[in-house]
Amino acid sequence: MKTLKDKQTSMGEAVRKYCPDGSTFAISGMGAREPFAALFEIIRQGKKDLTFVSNGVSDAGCLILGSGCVKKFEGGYAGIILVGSDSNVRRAREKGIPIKLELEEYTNYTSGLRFLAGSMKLPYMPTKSLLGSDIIKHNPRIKVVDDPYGSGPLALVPASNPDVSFMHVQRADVSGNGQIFNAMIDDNTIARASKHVVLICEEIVSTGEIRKNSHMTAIPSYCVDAVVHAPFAGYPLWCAGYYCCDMPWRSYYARVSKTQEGYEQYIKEWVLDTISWDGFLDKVGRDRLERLVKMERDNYTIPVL
Amino acid sequence: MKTLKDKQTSMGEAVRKYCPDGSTFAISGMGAREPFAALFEIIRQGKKDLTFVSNGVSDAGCLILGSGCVKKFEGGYAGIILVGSDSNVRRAREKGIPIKLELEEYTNYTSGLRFLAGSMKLPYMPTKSLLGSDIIKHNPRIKVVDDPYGSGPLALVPASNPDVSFMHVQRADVSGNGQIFNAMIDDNTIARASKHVVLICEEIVSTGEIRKNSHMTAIPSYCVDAVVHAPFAGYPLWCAGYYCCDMPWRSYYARVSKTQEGYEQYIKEWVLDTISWDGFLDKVGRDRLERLVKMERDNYTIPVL
Amino acid sequence: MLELAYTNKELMAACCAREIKDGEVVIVGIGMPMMGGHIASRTHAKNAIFVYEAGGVSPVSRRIPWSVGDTPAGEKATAIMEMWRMLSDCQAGFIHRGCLGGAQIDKYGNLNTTCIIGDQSYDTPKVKLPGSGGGNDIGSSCPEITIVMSLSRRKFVKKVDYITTVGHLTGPGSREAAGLLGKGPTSVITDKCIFRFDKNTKEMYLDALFPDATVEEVKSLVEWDLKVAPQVSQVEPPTQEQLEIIRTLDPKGLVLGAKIPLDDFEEFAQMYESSYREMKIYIED
Amino acid sequence: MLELAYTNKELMAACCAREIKDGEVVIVGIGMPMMGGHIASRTHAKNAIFVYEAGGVSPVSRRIPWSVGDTPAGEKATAIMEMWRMLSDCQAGFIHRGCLGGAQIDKYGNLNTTCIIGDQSYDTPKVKLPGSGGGNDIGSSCPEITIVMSLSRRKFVKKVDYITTVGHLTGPGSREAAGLLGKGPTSVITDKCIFRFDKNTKEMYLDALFPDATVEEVKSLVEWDLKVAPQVSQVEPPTQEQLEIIRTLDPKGLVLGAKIPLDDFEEFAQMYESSYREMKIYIED
Repeated sequence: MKTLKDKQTSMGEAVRKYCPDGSTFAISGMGAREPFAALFEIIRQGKKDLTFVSNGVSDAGCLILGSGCVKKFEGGYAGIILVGSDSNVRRAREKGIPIKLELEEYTNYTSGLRFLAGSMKLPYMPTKSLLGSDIIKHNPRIKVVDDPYGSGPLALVPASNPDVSFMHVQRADVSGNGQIFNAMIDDNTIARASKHVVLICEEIVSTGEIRKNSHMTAIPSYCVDAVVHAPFAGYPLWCAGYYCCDMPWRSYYARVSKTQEGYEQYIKEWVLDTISWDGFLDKVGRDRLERLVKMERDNYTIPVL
Repeated sequence: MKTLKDKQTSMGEAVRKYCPDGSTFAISGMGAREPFAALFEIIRQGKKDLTFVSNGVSDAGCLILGSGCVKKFEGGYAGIILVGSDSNVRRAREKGIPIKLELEEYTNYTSGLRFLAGSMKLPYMPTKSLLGSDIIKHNPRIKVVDDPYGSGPLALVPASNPDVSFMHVQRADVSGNGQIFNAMIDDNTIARASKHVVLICEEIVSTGEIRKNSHMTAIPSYCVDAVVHAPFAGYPLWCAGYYCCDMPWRSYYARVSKTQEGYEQYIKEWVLDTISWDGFLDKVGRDRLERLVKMERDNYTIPVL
Repeated sequence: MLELAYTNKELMAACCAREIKDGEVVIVGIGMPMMGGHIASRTHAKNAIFVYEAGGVSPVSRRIPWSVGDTPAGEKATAIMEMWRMLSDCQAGFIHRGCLGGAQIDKYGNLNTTCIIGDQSYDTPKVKLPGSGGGNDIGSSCPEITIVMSLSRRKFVKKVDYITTVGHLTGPGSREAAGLLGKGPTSVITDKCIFRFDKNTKEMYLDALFPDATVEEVKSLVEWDLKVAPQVSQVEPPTQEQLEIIRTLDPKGLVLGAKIPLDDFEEFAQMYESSYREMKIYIED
Repeated sequence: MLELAYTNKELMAACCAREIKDGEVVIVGIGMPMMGGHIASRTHAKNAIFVYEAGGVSPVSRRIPWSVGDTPAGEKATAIMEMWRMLSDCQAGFIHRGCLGGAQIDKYGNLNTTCIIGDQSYDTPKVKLPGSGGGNDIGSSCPEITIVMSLSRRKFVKKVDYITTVGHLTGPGSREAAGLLGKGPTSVITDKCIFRFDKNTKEMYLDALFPDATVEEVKSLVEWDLKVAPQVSQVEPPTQEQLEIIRTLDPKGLVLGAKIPLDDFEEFAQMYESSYREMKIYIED
């Protein structure tokens, strides 16, 4: 049962407990609220043979896809949005460096439908997307069937129920009621589809604070196993209301990761040697982070009624 | 296209335009936000051969089911919650008074799934509910099939796409962005499943006011055809943040409607002779309504963040 | 026999509360189950989460809900969602326990809330009932199901006229064969006794008696040949605390099913307003 | 030839904007389509509704979104929903127009954003591309599809290596036979010209030229034998207003695809902060 009052733990402990080698995992966000803090920890703990299921992923997703921790990606999109195409995934796919990445491709929508089916404990979800495309030809798990109600062909996509998902939200209480501001992506649904949920929040608030606007709770505590308070967990991407993305950092990472050596050097310098997420943030520089906070708070308006 | 700026109209006009004889319609709410104002107008206009699709309905739903306007009910529940079982539906079903009511029975969940399928333009939704029950035996539109992914039997429920739905919300702008406080029922989904949506609101607010909390918008304007500003449209049931339910009125109605004569007298006195919704409210008494407003506002806390 | 300082309806609500374990997520319907939930949440199950099918999770209100979709069923909730999503959360197994009622029940706990057919037909029934509501859905998928209904020979029948909510269907293995995810009902709380289901035969048996009830009386109120536990225990009376909660929340007994006419608006308004005042003691945060 | 006071990328954005009609609901992706939407929403299509697949409807921000899921793509939106819901709204037909890009396109408007296979294989491609994203979904279901991509012989090919997003597939009737709900692409905006699709043959043809482009040049940049309209019209240059909007929103040309290194944090912060100030003029409410 997932209703125990205080579920707070450390990221190290959460990753150790809920993401053993061979796990299937998912993450929150897309271009925002991607949980770098969790993925850094996965790399630090040297996880192996993971399967990563997603809809679309940007920087954080691409970072982990090139790490060698992940053997297979099931999803709709992986690229460093706006900054440039991702070199990690290209290397892993085109050259098998550092390991050959298996792919099971869907689209952003049909990836969401897989989580929707999973969240409802259904085996599949039907759709009118995908039909006629080569996505179906290269993915034997998508079935095209005749609609028994007579609407013609339907594509069926299989449910996804990840072993664990790392969900990054703005606010949560200690029992794991998580509130998301701004774009939801598929996060209400992914959390429900996952066997275990590690909820990562920028801020811990009281349950009374959560109750002030029940409609903002994307993830109810009964889905959540662990709560990790990790400010800036989505840096260098956005976290609405908390910080702006750091474009120069994204540019820097995109440039150095163009080669495997550059990527490995980045991982050594910024992930392994910093020891912890806080160590990484210290090294990035607290002034820089505070500037991003100001840039976001000067602009984003916290939702009110 | 449904994006024109100002979609305000009167209830009379909306019902005339979007609910001709023979239409299939749905409503918002369940024990709260049931749009009496729209159903009174349907009765006043003497509509015929309507099909009513719903999940579960309480007082307002039962009122229209006994009116003779509706020939068929597709749904999961119809009863005057807490006050007593509904006599209208009993008469229509047991004795064919005033007309024989056809039934196509589902459950609250699987009715919601029908709207979910409709909202996605899919022909059906699968479920693990219903299996083994007599609901399936008496409803030939529910198909039991073998899951092609191997999970065993699945019940499929057919999509519902009502011709029109009457959706009662707390606040809306003139283009039809509707915000709901408190229980959502299936209203985000029903609006999307409907070919036309008549949005009925307690209060018209500016679009700027809507933007202050985007997360509260259950029904986006691109689903909406007409906006009707009708305060107390859900009386005598609840409308969270606006008024408390009027239990003595519900009791009174439940008692008089025990006989067909009593029901008809109620319709004559309170629906037909009052001419308009405002006429009905005047006759109920504005002091009484204001007391219900106070009872609600003293207790319900408007959601904030 | 001692004079009872409580009604059997009140004991029934207390029994319903006792079925609920601390930490569980429980979906409660209107009336008796809702009262059971409110008692439990204020006594031994403060960490239980109560959800309503219309979409409210763990609401805190100065008023007891009268329906699953009204304001108090969502007020100050920790989360609000659509009904299909809540019942999907049920299908997915997040909701540990459901509390259901019914008009007819058989020895396997199959429930009828659709129609009493009698010697007529489904199309022209003797009595049309409100229908499944969320009953079938909750009964199909929740791991634990508590059934709550008053005991009478008219209700506890050999064969229900219509299976709205599947119990143990036709006995061992039949639910699984039908493809259902939940395990079926675990107990039946009545105003005379508590029934449970045999692990092997899946058949309902008498497990515990209310202080004023006897085995013979219960057997006479059940249409089939009722099985009885080797040791029938006696149900503990409600505690003072449980009674206080019931009477504060529902001074007129409306929620527990007393059909008191409530026609006077002023009386209603004052009753509700005074319940707000008394309820204040239970509000957290 | 007159010296152009604008770049072809800017004209491309203006053309993209012109495709959008007032009152439409338009789903826009990153980069050029997003800029087209921003221009349209501030000029001739003030009543159009712009939505982003990550869930924001009609946001109003002092910053242009850089991705579909970032803060500006949801800020002060009229509604926020999950991505599957937004793309369901697309499948259901509520979104009239989608704007898509691609790495390869054929004469039927089929798009490849998955991989360049070359003489290798899907499993070991020459170039791995990011994948469908929402492209396949939008292309499958939206009634009107505008494709936006720069013109080159490498991109406008006889046969795409992989059909990620179905255009007119293999010609008349083939989309319908596949079971798709939308009607397929209607136009292709490039940095040299505009293509449209023949109603009968569903084949792409040259419809209008940019001021500095010729029919021969365009034909040389297309791998197949390109059809040309009987009367090829000339594309109007961007208006002063359109240019002002583009340059205010995207002073460094990042959104239009200029790959300017943006490595200096202070420069970035100041650029963004100054764009907030200038953007203020566009904020309503």
